[in-house]
Amino acid sequence: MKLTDREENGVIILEPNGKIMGGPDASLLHDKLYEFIDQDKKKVVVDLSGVDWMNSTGLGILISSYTTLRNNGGKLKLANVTEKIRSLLVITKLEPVFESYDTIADAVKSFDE
Amino acid sequence: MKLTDREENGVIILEPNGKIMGGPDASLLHDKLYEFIDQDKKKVVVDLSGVDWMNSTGLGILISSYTTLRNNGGKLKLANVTEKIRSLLVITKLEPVFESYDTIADAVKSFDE
Amino acid sequence: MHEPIIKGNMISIPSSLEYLTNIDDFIEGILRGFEVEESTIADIAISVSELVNNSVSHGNKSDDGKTVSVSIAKKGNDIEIKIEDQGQGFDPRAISNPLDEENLLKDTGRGIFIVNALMDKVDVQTTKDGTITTITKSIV
Amino acid sequence: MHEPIIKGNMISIPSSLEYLTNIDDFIEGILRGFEVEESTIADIAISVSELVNNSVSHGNKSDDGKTVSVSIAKKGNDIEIKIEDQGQGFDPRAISNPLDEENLLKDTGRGIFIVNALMDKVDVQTTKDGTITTITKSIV
Ligand SMILES: Nc1ncnc2c1ncn2[C@@H]1O[C@H](COP(=O)(O)OP(=O)(O)O)[C@@H](O)[C@H]1O
Ligand SMILES: Nc1ncnc2c1ncn2[C@@H]1O[C@H](COP(=O)(O)OP(=O)(O)O)[C@@H](O)[C@H]1O
Repeated sequence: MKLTDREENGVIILEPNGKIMGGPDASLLHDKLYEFIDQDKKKVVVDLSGVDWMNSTGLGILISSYTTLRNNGGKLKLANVTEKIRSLLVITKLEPVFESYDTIADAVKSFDE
Repeated sequence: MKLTDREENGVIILEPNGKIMGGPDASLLHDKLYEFIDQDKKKVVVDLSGVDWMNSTGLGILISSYTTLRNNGGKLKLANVTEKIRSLLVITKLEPVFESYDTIADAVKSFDE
Repeated sequence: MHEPIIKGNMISIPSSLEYLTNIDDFIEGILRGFEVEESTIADIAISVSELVNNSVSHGNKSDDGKTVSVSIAKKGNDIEIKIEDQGQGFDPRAISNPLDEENLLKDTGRGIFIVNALMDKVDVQTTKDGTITTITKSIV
Repeated sequence: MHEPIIKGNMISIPSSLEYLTNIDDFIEGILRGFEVEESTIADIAISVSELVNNSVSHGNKSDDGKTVSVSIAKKGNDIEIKIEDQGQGFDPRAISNPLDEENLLKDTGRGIFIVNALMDKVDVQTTKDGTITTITKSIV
Protein backbone atom coordinates (compact mmCIF):
# COMPACT_ATOMS: atom_id res chain seq x y z
CA MET A 1 0.00 0.00 0.00
CA LYS A 2 1.18 3.48 -0.82
CA LEU A 3 -0.55 6.59 0.52
CA THR A 4 -0.74 10.05 -0.98
CA ASP A 5 -2.86 12.97 0.15
CA ARG A 6 -4.08 16.33 -1.09
CA GLU A 7 -6.54 19.02 -0.11
CA GLU A 8 -9.52 20.29 -2.07
CA ASN A 9 -11.85 23.01 -0.75
CA GLY A 10 -10.79 22.31 2.82
CA VAL A 11 -11.40 18.59 2.43
CA ILE A 12 -8.52 16.13 2.79
CA ILE A 13 -8.40 13.46 0.12
CA LEU A 14 -6.44 10.34 1.02
CA GLU A 15 -5.46 8.02 -1.82
CA PRO A 16 -4.20 4.62 -0.75
CA ASN A 17 -2.78 2.55 -3.60
CA GLY A 18 -2.21 -1.16 -4.13
CA LYS A 19 -3.46 -3.78 -1.70
CA ILE A 20 -4.30 -3.18 1.94
CA MET A 21 -3.36 -6.47 3.57
CA GLY A 22 -1.60 -5.52 6.79
CA GLY A 23 2.06 -5.63 7.62
CA PRO A 24 4.50 -2.73 7.75
CA ASP A 25 2.21 -0.09 6.27
CA ALA A 26 -0.99 -0.99 8.09
CA SER A 27 -0.70 2.07 10.29
CA LEU A 28 0.16 4.55 7.50
CA LEU A 29 -3.41 5.71 6.99
CA HIS A 30 -4.18 6.01 10.65
CA ASP A 31 -0.94 7.94 11.34
CA LYS A 32 -1.69 10.32 8.49
CA LEU A 33 -5.18 10.89 9.82
CA TYR A 34 -3.88 11.89 13.24
CA GLU A 35 -1.56 14.40 11.58
CA PHE A 36 -4.54 16.06 9.94
CA ILE A 37 -6.66 15.94 13.10
CA ASP A 38 -3.80 17.71 14.92
CA GLN A 39 -4.03 20.43 12.25
CA ASP A 40 -7.78 20.61 12.85
CA LYS A 41 -8.51 19.15 9.41
CA LYS A 42 -11.33 16.72 9.97
CA LYS A 43 -13.22 16.46 6.71
CA VAL A 44 -11.73 13.44 4.99
CA VAL A 45 -12.47 11.50 1.81
CA VAL A 46 -10.74 8.18 1.21
CA ASP A 47 -10.43 7.58 -2.54
CA LEU A 48 -10.43 3.80 -3.08
CA SER A 49 -10.04 3.82 -6.87
CA GLY A 50 -6.40 2.70 -6.64
CA VAL A 51 -6.96 -0.12 -4.15
CA ASP A 52 -6.91 -3.54 -5.83
CA TRP A 53 -8.35 -5.20 -2.75
CA MET A 54 -8.27 -5.10 1.01
CA ASN A 55 -8.73 -7.68 3.74
CA SER A 56 -10.11 -7.36 7.27
CA THR A 57 -7.03 -5.36 8.25
CA GLY A 58 -8.04 -2.80 5.62
CA LEU A 59 -11.64 -2.76 6.84
CA GLY A 60 -10.34 -2.33 10.40
CA ILE A 61 -8.28 0.67 9.30
CA LEU A 62 -11.33 2.26 7.62
CA ILE A 63 -13.49 1.64 10.71
CA SER A 64 -10.98 2.98 13.20
CA SER A 65 -10.32 6.00 10.98
CA TYR A 66 -14.06 6.58 10.76
CA THR A 67 -14.60 6.38 14.52
CA THR A 68 -11.48 8.41 15.33
CA LEU A 69 -12.69 11.25 13.11
CA ARG A 70 -16.24 11.02 14.45
CA ASN A 71 -14.97 11.17 18.05
CA ASN A 72 -12.99 14.28 17.14
CA GLY A 73 -15.93 16.04 15.55
CA GLY A 74 -14.97 15.19 11.99
CA LYS A 75 -16.20 12.87 9.27
CA LEU A 76 -14.74 10.22 6.98
CA LYS A 77 -16.42 9.46 3.66
CA LEU A 78 -15.52 7.06 0.86
CA ALA A 79 -15.24 7.64 -2.89
CA ASN A 80 -14.80 5.24 -5.80
CA VAL A 81 -15.53 2.08 -3.86
CA THR A 82 -14.66 -0.77 -6.24
CA GLU A 83 -16.89 -3.79 -6.69
CA LYS A 84 -14.54 -6.09 -4.74
CA ILE A 85 -14.40 -3.76 -1.75
CA ARG A 86 -18.14 -3.03 -1.87
CA SER A 87 -18.91 -6.73 -1.60
CA LEU A 88 -16.67 -7.00 1.47
CA LEU A 89 -18.48 -4.04 3.03
CA VAL A 90 -21.81 -5.70 2.26
CA ILE A 91 -21.00 -9.11 3.74
CA THR A 92 -19.55 -7.53 6.89
CA LYS A 93 -22.61 -5.24 7.20
CA LEU A 94 -20.35 -2.20 7.15
CA GLU A 95 -21.85 -0.68 4.02
CA PRO A 96 -24.50 1.42 5.84
CA VAL A 97 -21.81 2.75 8.20
CA PHE A 98 -19.93 4.64 5.49
CA GLU A 99 -21.23 7.49 3.37
CA SER A 100 -19.88 6.71 -0.08
CA TYR A 101 -19.83 8.61 -3.38
CA ASP A 102 -19.20 7.73 -6.99
CA THR A 103 -16.69 10.54 -7.52
CA ILE A 104 -14.31 12.57 -5.39
CA ALA A 105 -16.05 15.75 -6.54
CA ASP A 106 -19.39 14.48 -5.18
CA ALA A 107 -17.77 13.44 -1.91
CA VAL A 108 -16.07 16.83 -1.48
CA LYS A 109 -19.25 18.70 -2.33
CA SER A 110 -21.26 16.65 0.18
CA PHE A 111 -19.42 18.36 3.04
CA ASP A 112 -21.13 21.67 2.08
CA GLU A 113 -24.60 20.31 2.50
CA MET B 1 19.78 -15.69 1.90
CA LYS B 2 20.44 -16.53 5.54
CA LEU B 3 23.93 -17.07 6.91
CA THR B 4 25.06 -19.19 9.83
CA ASP B 5 28.62 -20.05 10.86
CA ARG B 6 30.46 -22.48 13.08
CA GLU B 7 34.01 -23.60 13.75
CA GLU B 8 35.46 -27.09 13.39
CA ASN B 9 39.14 -27.88 14.11
CA GLY B 10 40.12 -24.25 13.64
CA VAL B 11 38.28 -24.02 10.33
CA ILE B 12 35.35 -21.63 9.88
CA ILE B 13 32.35 -23.14 8.14
CA LEU B 14 29.95 -20.66 6.58
CA GLU B 15 26.50 -21.91 5.65
CA PRO B 16 24.47 -19.60 3.44
CA ASN B 17 20.88 -20.69 2.96
CA GLY B 18 18.25 -19.96 0.33
CA LYS B 19 19.02 -18.08 -2.86
CA ILE B 20 21.91 -15.69 -3.34
CA MET B 21 20.47 -13.11 -5.72
CA GLY B 22 21.67 -9.76 -4.41
CA GLY B 23 19.77 -7.11 -2.53
CA PRO B 24 19.85 -6.38 1.18
CA ASP B 25 21.85 -9.41 2.25
CA ALA B 26 24.42 -9.43 -0.56
CA SER B 27 27.13 -8.17 1.79
CA LEU B 28 26.33 -10.54 4.69
CA LEU B 29 28.90 -13.13 3.69
CA HIS B 30 31.63 -10.61 3.00
CA ASP B 31 31.00 -8.77 6.29
CA LYS B 32 31.13 -12.03 8.23
CA LEU B 33 34.40 -12.94 6.52
CA TYR B 34 36.02 -9.67 7.61
CA GLU B 35 34.95 -10.38 11.19
CA PHE B 36 36.82 -13.68 11.08
CA ILE B 37 39.86 -12.18 9.36
CA ASP B 38 40.01 -9.61 12.17
CA GLN B 39 40.11 -12.52 14.62
CA ASP B 40 42.92 -14.07 12.58
CA LYS B 41 40.66 -16.92 11.44
CA LYS B 42 41.46 -17.39 7.79
CA LYS B 43 40.68 -21.00 6.97
CA VAL B 44 37.16 -20.93 5.59
CA VAL B 45 34.82 -23.47 4.03
CA VAL B 46 31.62 -22.28 2.37
CA ASP B 47 29.00 -25.04 2.58
CA LEU B 48 26.69 -24.62 -0.41
CA SER B 49 24.32 -27.51 0.35
CA GLY B 50 21.54 -25.15 1.46
CA VAL B 51 21.80 -22.77 -1.49
CA ASP B 52 19.00 -23.33 -4.02
CA TRP B 53 20.76 -21.20 -6.63
CA MET B 54 22.87 -18.12 -7.01
CA ASN B 55 23.33 -15.55 -9.77
CA SER B 56 26.36 -13.47 -10.76
CA THR B 57 26.01 -11.50 -7.54
CA GLY B 58 26.54 -14.76 -5.66
CA LEU B 59 29.53 -15.70 -7.81
CA GLY B 60 30.94 -12.20 -7.24
CA ILE B 61 30.61 -12.68 -3.48
CA LEU B 62 32.44 -16.03 -3.67
CA ILE B 63 35.21 -14.52 -5.82
CA SER B 64 35.75 -11.46 -3.67
CA SER B 65 35.67 -13.60 -0.51
CA TYR B 66 38.23 -15.90 -2.11
CA THR B 67 40.59 -13.07 -3.10
CA THR B 68 40.14 -11.22 0.19
CA LEU B 69 41.17 -14.32 2.13
CA ARG B 70 44.06 -15.07 -0.22
CA ASN B 71 45.34 -11.49 0.12
CA ASN B 72 45.24 -11.89 3.88
CA GLY B 73 47.16 -15.16 3.89
CA GLY B 74 44.06 -17.33 4.22
CA LYS B 75 42.08 -19.68 2.03
CA LEU B 76 38.46 -20.18 1.00
CA LYS B 77 37.26 -23.61 -0.11
CA LEU B 78 33.84 -24.86 -1.18
CA ALA B 79 31.87 -27.88 -0.03
CA ASN B 80 28.67 -29.49 -1.32
CA VAL B 81 28.53 -27.57 -4.58
CA THR B 82 25.14 -28.42 -6.08
CA GLU B 83 24.69 -29.28 -9.74
CA LYS B 84 23.07 -25.93 -10.56
CA ILE B 85 25.92 -23.94 -9.00
CA ARG B 86 28.59 -26.19 -10.49
CA SER B 87 27.26 -25.55 -13.99
CA LEU B 88 27.42 -21.78 -13.36
CA LEU B 89 31.03 -22.14 -12.19
CA VAL B 90 31.81 -24.16 -15.31
CA ILE B 91 30.30 -21.75 -17.84
CA THR B 92 32.00 -18.77 -16.17
CA LYS B 93 35.34 -20.66 -16.07
CA LEU B 94 35.50 -20.20 -12.31
CA GLU B 95 35.50 -23.90 -11.48
CA PRO B 96 39.31 -24.29 -11.52
CA VAL B 97 39.64 -21.24 -9.24
CA PHE B 98 37.94 -22.88 -6.27
CA GLU B 99 39.09 -25.95 -4.38
CA SER B 100 35.91 -27.86 -3.80
CA TYR B 101 35.02 -30.95 -1.74
CA ASP B 102 32.12 -33.36 -1.61
CA THR B 103 31.75 -33.10 2.15
CA ILE B 104 32.51 -30.56 4.84
CA ALA B 105 34.66 -33.14 6.61
CA ASP B 106 36.86 -33.52 3.52
CA ALA B 107 37.12 -29.76 3.13
CA VAL B 108 38.08 -29.28 6.79
CA LYS B 109 40.65 -32.11 6.64
CA SER B 110 42.23 -30.63 3.50
CA PHE B 111 43.56 -27.71 5.55
CA ASP B 112 45.87 -30.16 7.42
CA GLU B 113 47.60 -31.32 4.29
CA MET C 1 15.34 -19.50 7.89
CA HIS C 2 15.31 -15.95 6.72
CA GLU C 3 13.85 -14.99 3.40
CA PRO C 4 10.92 -16.77 1.80
CA ILE C 5 11.82 -20.34 0.88
CA ILE C 6 10.06 -21.97 -2.06
CA LYS C 7 9.89 -25.75 -2.47
CA GLY C 8 7.65 -26.82 -5.31
CA ASN C 9 4.18 -25.37 -4.76
CA MET C 10 4.94 -24.33 -1.16
CA ILE C 11 6.32 -21.08 0.20
CA SER C 12 7.53 -20.64 3.79
CA ILE C 13 8.26 -17.43 5.65
CA PRO C 14 9.54 -16.48 9.11
CA SER C 15 6.69 -15.22 11.31
CA SER C 16 6.80 -11.57 10.38
CA LEU C 17 4.16 -9.57 8.52
CA GLU C 18 6.87 -7.99 6.37
CA TYR C 19 6.71 -11.17 4.26
CA LEU C 20 2.96 -10.94 3.54
CA THR C 21 3.69 -9.49 0.08
CA ASN C 22 6.02 -12.37 -0.78
CA ILE C 23 3.31 -14.94 -0.08
CA ASP C 24 0.82 -12.86 -2.03
CA ASP C 25 3.19 -12.59 -5.01
CA PHE C 26 3.81 -16.34 -5.04
CA ILE C 27 0.14 -17.31 -4.67
CA GLU C 28 -1.02 -14.78 -7.27
CA GLY C 29 1.74 -16.01 -9.57
CA ILE C 30 0.69 -19.65 -9.32
CA LEU C 31 -3.00 -18.78 -9.77
CA ARG C 32 -2.20 -16.80 -12.92
CA GLY C 33 -0.16 -19.75 -14.14
CA PHE C 34 -3.31 -21.86 -13.58
CA GLU C 35 -5.24 -19.21 -15.58
CA VAL C 36 -7.69 -18.53 -12.78
CA GLU C 37 -9.84 -15.46 -13.47
CA GLU C 38 -8.89 -12.18 -11.80
CA SER C 39 -11.87 -11.84 -9.47
CA THR C 40 -11.34 -15.35 -8.09
CA ILE C 41 -7.62 -14.67 -7.70
CA ALA C 42 -8.52 -11.64 -5.56
CA ASP C 43 -10.92 -13.70 -3.39
CA ILE C 44 -8.25 -16.35 -2.82
CA ALA C 45 -5.50 -13.78 -2.22
CA ILE C 46 -7.65 -11.95 0.32
CA SER C 47 -8.39 -15.22 2.14
CA VAL C 48 -4.75 -16.29 2.18
CA SER C 49 -3.72 -12.89 3.52
CA GLU C 50 -6.27 -13.25 6.35
CA LEU C 51 -5.02 -16.69 7.32
CA VAL C 52 -1.33 -15.79 7.06
CA ASN C 53 -1.95 -12.70 9.21
CA ASN C 54 -3.60 -14.97 11.80
CA SER C 55 -0.87 -17.62 11.64
CA VAL C 56 1.88 -15.03 12.07
CA SER C 57 0.14 -13.02 14.81
CA HIS C 58 -2.17 -15.39 16.72
CA GLY C 59 -0.57 -18.76 15.87
CA ASN C 60 3.17 -18.13 15.97
CA LYS C 61 2.81 -14.90 17.97
CA SER C 62 5.31 -13.19 15.67
CA ASP C 63 8.14 -15.44 16.89
CA ASP C 64 10.35 -15.28 13.82
CA GLY C 65 12.02 -18.55 14.73
CA LYS C 66 8.67 -20.11 13.81
CA THR C 67 7.52 -20.61 10.27
CA VAL C 68 4.31 -20.09 8.32
CA SER C 69 3.94 -22.22 5.19
CA VAL C 70 1.43 -21.93 2.39
CA SER C 71 1.03 -24.65 -0.21
CA ILE C 72 -1.29 -24.70 -3.17
CA ALA C 73 -2.64 -27.43 -5.42
CA LYS C 74 -5.09 -27.70 -8.27
CA LYS C 75 -7.38 -30.69 -7.80
CA GLY C 76 -9.71 -31.01 -10.75
CA ASN C 77 -11.74 -27.81 -10.77
CA ASP C 78 -10.73 -26.87 -7.23
CA ILE C 79 -7.89 -24.83 -5.90
CA GLU C 80 -6.84 -26.17 -2.50
CA ILE C 81 -4.57 -24.11 -0.26
CA LYS C 82 -3.11 -25.10 3.10
CA ILE C 83 -1.83 -22.52 5.58
CA GLU C 84 0.24 -23.99 8.41
CA ASP C 85 1.63 -22.45 11.57
CA GLN C 86 3.32 -23.77 14.71
CA GLY C 87 0.89 -22.29 17.22
CA GLN C 88 -1.58 -23.56 19.83
CA GLY C 89 -4.55 -23.73 17.51
CA PHE C 90 -8.06 -22.39 18.12
CA ASP C 91 -11.68 -23.37 17.84
CA PRO C 92 -13.28 -21.58 14.88
CA ARG C 93 -16.76 -22.22 16.33
CA ALA C 94 -15.84 -20.14 19.39
CA ILE C 95 -15.21 -16.98 17.39
CA SER C 96 -17.69 -14.20 18.09
CA ASN C 97 -19.91 -13.02 15.26
CA PRO C 98 -18.61 -9.81 13.69
CA LEU C 99 -22.14 -8.97 12.53
CA ASP C 100 -23.46 -8.67 16.10
CA GLU C 101 -24.44 -5.12 16.94
CA GLU C 102 -21.75 -4.78 19.63
CA ASN C 103 -18.99 -6.00 17.29
CA LEU C 104 -19.94 -4.01 14.21
CA LEU C 105 -17.57 -1.10 14.79
CA LYS C 106 -14.69 -3.16 16.19
CA ASP C 107 -11.55 -2.94 14.09
CA THR C 108 -10.73 -6.66 14.35
CA GLY C 109 -12.54 -9.99 14.35
CA ARG C 110 -13.66 -10.24 10.70
CA GLY C 111 -10.87 -12.40 9.25
CA ILE C 112 -12.26 -15.93 9.52
CA PHE C 113 -15.75 -14.63 8.74
CA ILE C 114 -14.52 -13.16 5.44
CA VAL C 115 -12.62 -16.33 4.54
CA ASN C 116 -15.80 -18.34 5.12
CA ALA C 117 -17.74 -15.95 2.90
CA LEU C 118 -15.24 -15.98 0.03
CA MET C 119 -14.19 -19.63 -0.03
CA ASP C 120 -16.28 -22.75 -0.77
CA LYS C 121 -14.80 -24.76 2.07
CA VAL C 122 -12.75 -23.88 5.14
CA ASP C 123 -11.30 -26.54 7.40
CA VAL C 124 -9.30 -25.77 10.54
CA GLN C 125 -7.30 -28.61 12.02
CA THR C 126 -5.38 -28.28 15.26
CA THR C 127 -2.56 -30.75 15.81
CA LYS C 128 0.14 -30.97 18.45
CA ASP C 129 2.52 -29.28 15.97
CA GLY C 130 0.28 -26.36 15.07
CA THR C 131 -2.71 -25.30 13.05
CA ILE C 132 -3.44 -26.32 9.47
CA THR C 133 -6.18 -24.39 7.73
CA THR C 134 -7.30 -25.76 4.38
CA ILE C 135 -9.37 -23.60 2.06
CA THR C 136 -10.95 -24.75 -1.17
CA LYS C 137 -12.34 -22.70 -4.03
CA SER C 138 -13.87 -23.93 -7.27
CA ILE C 139 -12.48 -22.16 -10.32
CA VAL C 140 -15.22 -22.97 -12.80
CA MET D 1 4.06 3.31 -6.40
CA HIS D 2 5.33 1.54 -3.35
CA GLU D 3 4.96 -2.16 -2.95
CA PRO D 4 4.98 -4.63 -5.83
CA ILE D 5 1.98 -4.07 -8.09
CA ILE D 6 0.57 -7.02 -10.02
CA LYS D 7 -1.56 -6.55 -13.13
CA GLY D 8 -2.32 -9.82 -14.88
CA ASN D 9 0.96 -11.55 -15.71
CA MET D 10 3.05 -8.46 -14.95
CA ILE D 11 4.68 -7.35 -11.70
CA SER D 12 6.17 -3.88 -11.16
CA ILE D 13 8.47 -2.71 -8.39
CA PRO D 14 10.11 0.55 -7.37
CA SER D 15 13.82 0.56 -8.25
CA SER D 16 15.17 -0.99 -5.11
CA LEU D 17 16.86 -4.36 -4.71
CA GLU D 18 14.78 -5.04 -1.60
CA TYR D 19 11.99 -6.11 -3.98
CA LEU D 20 14.09 -8.75 -5.79
CA THR D 21 12.46 -11.51 -3.73
CA ASN D 22 8.96 -10.31 -4.65
CA ILE D 23 9.70 -10.60 -8.35
CA ASP D 24 11.29 -13.99 -7.80
CA ASP D 25 8.26 -15.22 -5.83
CA PHE D 26 5.84 -14.06 -8.52
CA ILE D 27 7.86 -15.49 -11.44
CA GLU D 28 8.48 -18.79 -9.67
CA GLY D 29 4.79 -18.92 -8.81
CA ILE D 30 3.64 -18.45 -12.40
CA LEU D 31 6.18 -20.97 -13.70
CA ARG D 32 4.97 -23.56 -11.20
CA GLY D 33 1.42 -22.79 -12.29
CA PHE D 34 2.60 -23.53 -15.84
CA GLU D 35 4.09 -26.79 -14.51
CA VAL D 36 7.58 -25.98 -15.72
CA GLU D 37 10.19 -28.37 -14.33
CA GLU D 38 12.29 -27.27 -11.36
CA SER D 39 15.66 -27.03 -13.09
CA THR D 40 14.24 -24.83 -15.84
CA ILE D 41 12.47 -22.68 -13.23
CA ALA D 42 15.85 -22.12 -11.57
CA ASP D 43 17.49 -21.14 -14.91
CA ILE D 44 14.72 -18.66 -15.64
CA ALA D 45 14.68 -17.29 -12.08
CA ILE D 46 18.46 -16.79 -12.16
CA SER D 47 18.19 -14.94 -15.49
CA VAL D 48 15.33 -12.73 -14.31
CA SER D 49 17.26 -11.86 -11.15
CA GLU D 50 20.27 -10.83 -13.28
CA LEU D 51 18.19 -8.59 -15.50
CA VAL D 52 16.19 -7.04 -12.65
CA ASN D 53 19.45 -6.33 -10.80
CA ASN D 54 20.73 -4.57 -13.93
CA SER D 55 17.50 -2.65 -14.53
CA VAL D 56 17.40 -1.43 -10.94
CA SER D 57 21.10 -0.58 -10.66
CA HIS D 58 22.36 0.31 -14.16
CA GLY D 59 19.09 1.25 -15.87
CA ASN D 60 17.10 3.16 -13.26
CA LYS D 61 20.18 3.86 -11.12
CA SER D 62 18.22 2.91 -7.99
CA ASP D 63 15.91 5.93 -8.41
CA ASP D 64 12.88 4.56 -6.62
CA GLY D 65 10.58 6.95 -8.44
CA LYS D 66 11.35 4.77 -11.47
CA THR D 67 9.82 1.38 -12.02
CA VAL D 68 11.04 -2.04 -13.15
CA SER D 69 8.37 -4.29 -14.67
CA VAL D 70 8.54 -7.98 -15.45
CA SER D 71 5.88 -9.68 -17.55
CA ILE D 72 5.65 -13.31 -18.48
CA ALA D 73 3.78 -15.24 -21.16
CA LYS D 74 3.59 -18.81 -22.36
CA LYS D 75 3.70 -18.96 -26.16
CA GLY D 76 3.35 -22.52 -27.33
CA ASN D 77 6.33 -24.34 -25.86
CA ASP D 78 8.18 -21.15 -25.01
CA ILE D 79 8.23 -19.01 -21.92
CA GLU D 80 8.76 -15.38 -22.89
CA ILE D 81 9.68 -12.82 -20.26
CA LYS D 82 10.10 -9.08 -20.68
CA ILE D 83 12.08 -6.97 -18.21
CA GLU D 84 11.57 -3.23 -18.62
CA ASP D 85 13.30 -0.26 -17.04
CA GLN D 86 13.30 3.50 -17.58
CA GLY D 87 17.03 3.92 -18.11
CA GLN D 88 19.37 5.01 -20.91
CA GLY D 89 19.85 1.59 -22.39
CA PHE D 90 23.14 -0.10 -23.36
CA ASP D 91 24.74 -2.02 -26.18
CA PRO D 92 25.04 -5.69 -25.20
CA ARG D 93 27.71 -6.20 -27.90
CA ALA D 94 29.96 -3.70 -26.11
CA ILE D 95 30.13 -5.73 -22.90
CA SER D 96 33.58 -7.12 -22.14
CA ASN D 97 34.03 -10.88 -22.03
CA PRO D 98 34.01 -12.20 -18.46
CA LEU D 99 36.06 -15.22 -19.59
CA ASP D 100 39.05 -13.07 -20.57
CA GLU D 101 42.03 -13.74 -18.34
CA GLU D 102 42.04 -10.17 -16.96
CA ASN D 103 38.32 -10.35 -16.06
CA LEU D 104 38.25 -13.81 -14.55
CA LEU D 105 38.63 -12.75 -10.91
CA LYS D 106 36.51 -9.60 -11.17
CA ASP D 107 33.46 -9.70 -8.93
CA THR D 108 31.09 -8.19 -11.53
CA GLY D 109 30.48 -8.40 -15.28
CA ARG D 110 28.98 -11.89 -15.60
CA GLY D 111 25.25 -11.11 -15.58
CA ILE D 112 24.40 -10.82 -19.26
CA PHE D 113 26.87 -13.61 -20.07
CA ILE D 114 25.02 -15.98 -17.72
CA VAL D 115 21.62 -14.99 -19.10
CA ASN D 116 22.87 -15.75 -22.62
CA ALA D 117 24.13 -19.12 -21.46
CA LEU D 118 20.93 -20.15 -19.68
CA MET D 119 18.27 -18.78 -22.05
CA ASP D 120 17.52 -19.79 -25.65
CA LYS D 121 17.11 -16.21 -26.87
CA VAL D 122 18.01 -12.83 -25.41
CA ASP D 123 16.95 -9.60 -27.08
CA VAL D 124 17.85 -6.15 -25.76
CA GLN D 125 15.90 -3.23 -27.15
CA THR D 126 16.69 0.36 -26.24
CA THR D 127 13.90 2.88 -26.75
CA LYS D 128 13.57 6.51 -25.77
CA ASP D 129 11.57 5.38 -22.71
CA GLY D 130 14.03 2.77 -21.47
CA THR D 131 15.34 -0.72 -22.01
CA ILE D 132 13.25 -3.79 -22.75
CA THR D 133 15.04 -7.10 -22.49
CA THR D 134 13.13 -10.12 -23.77
CA ILE D 135 14.29 -13.61 -22.86
CA THR D 136 12.87 -16.82 -24.25
CA LYS D 137 13.21 -20.35 -22.95
CA SER D 138 11.71 -23.52 -24.37
CA ILE D 139 10.06 -25.68 -21.73
CA VAL D 140 9.97 -28.98 -23.59
N1 LIG E 1 -3.87 -19.57 13.33
C1 LIG E 1 -4.44 -19.24 14.50
N2 LIG E 1 -3.89 -19.65 15.68
C2 LIG E 1 -4.46 -19.33 16.86
N3 LIG E 1 -5.57 -18.59 16.98
C3 LIG E 1 -6.16 -18.12 15.87
C4 LIG E 1 -5.63 -18.43 14.57
N4 LIG E 1 -6.45 -17.86 13.65
C5 LIG E 1 -7.41 -17.22 14.32
N5 LIG E 1 -7.26 -17.38 15.67
C6 LIG E 1 -8.16 -16.85 16.73
O1 LIG E 1 -9.41 -16.54 16.16
C7 LIG E 1 -9.75 -15.18 16.38
C8 LIG E 1 -10.53 -14.59 15.22
O2 LIG E 1 -9.72 -14.47 14.06
P1 LIG E 1 -10.18 -13.50 12.92
O3 LIG E 1 -11.58 -13.76 12.59
O4 LIG E 1 -9.19 -13.60 11.80
O5 LIG E 1 -10.11 -12.05 13.57
P2 LIG E 1 -8.85 -11.23 14.13
O6 LIG E 1 -7.61 -11.92 13.65
O7 LIG E 1 -9.01 -9.87 13.54
O8 LIG E 1 -8.99 -11.25 15.63
C9 LIG E 1 -8.42 -14.49 16.63
O9 LIG E 1 -8.54 -13.32 17.40
C10 LIG E 1 -7.65 -15.58 17.36
O10 LIG E 1 -7.98 -15.60 18.72
N1 LIG F 1 19.30 -2.40 -18.04
C1 LIG F 1 20.51 -1.82 -18.26
N2 LIG F 1 20.60 -0.49 -18.46
C2 LIG F 1 21.78 0.10 -18.68
N3 LIG F 1 22.95 -0.56 -18.71
C3 LIG F 1 22.95 -1.90 -18.52
C4 LIG F 1 21.74 -2.60 -18.29
N4 LIG F 1 22.03 -3.91 -18.15
C5 LIG F 1 23.37 -4.01 -18.27
N5 LIG F 1 23.93 -2.81 -18.51
C6 LIG F 1 25.37 -2.54 -18.75
O1 LIG F 1 26.01 -3.76 -19.10
C7 LIG F 1 27.08 -4.06 -18.20
C8 LIG F 1 27.22 -5.55 -18.02
O2 LIG F 1 26.13 -6.07 -17.31
P1 LIG F 1 26.30 -7.49 -16.59
O3 LIG F 1 26.86 -8.45 -17.57
O4 LIG F 1 25.01 -7.84 -15.98
O5 LIG F 1 27.41 -7.25 -15.48
P2 LIG F 1 27.34 -6.32 -14.17
O6 LIG F 1 25.94 -5.88 -13.98
O7 LIG F 1 27.86 -7.19 -13.09
O8 LIG F 1 28.27 -5.17 -14.47
C9 LIG F 1 26.75 -3.28 -16.94
O9 LIG F 1 27.91 -3.01 -16.16
C10 LIG F 1 26.08 -2.04 -17.48
O10 LIG F 1 27.07 -1.11 -17.89
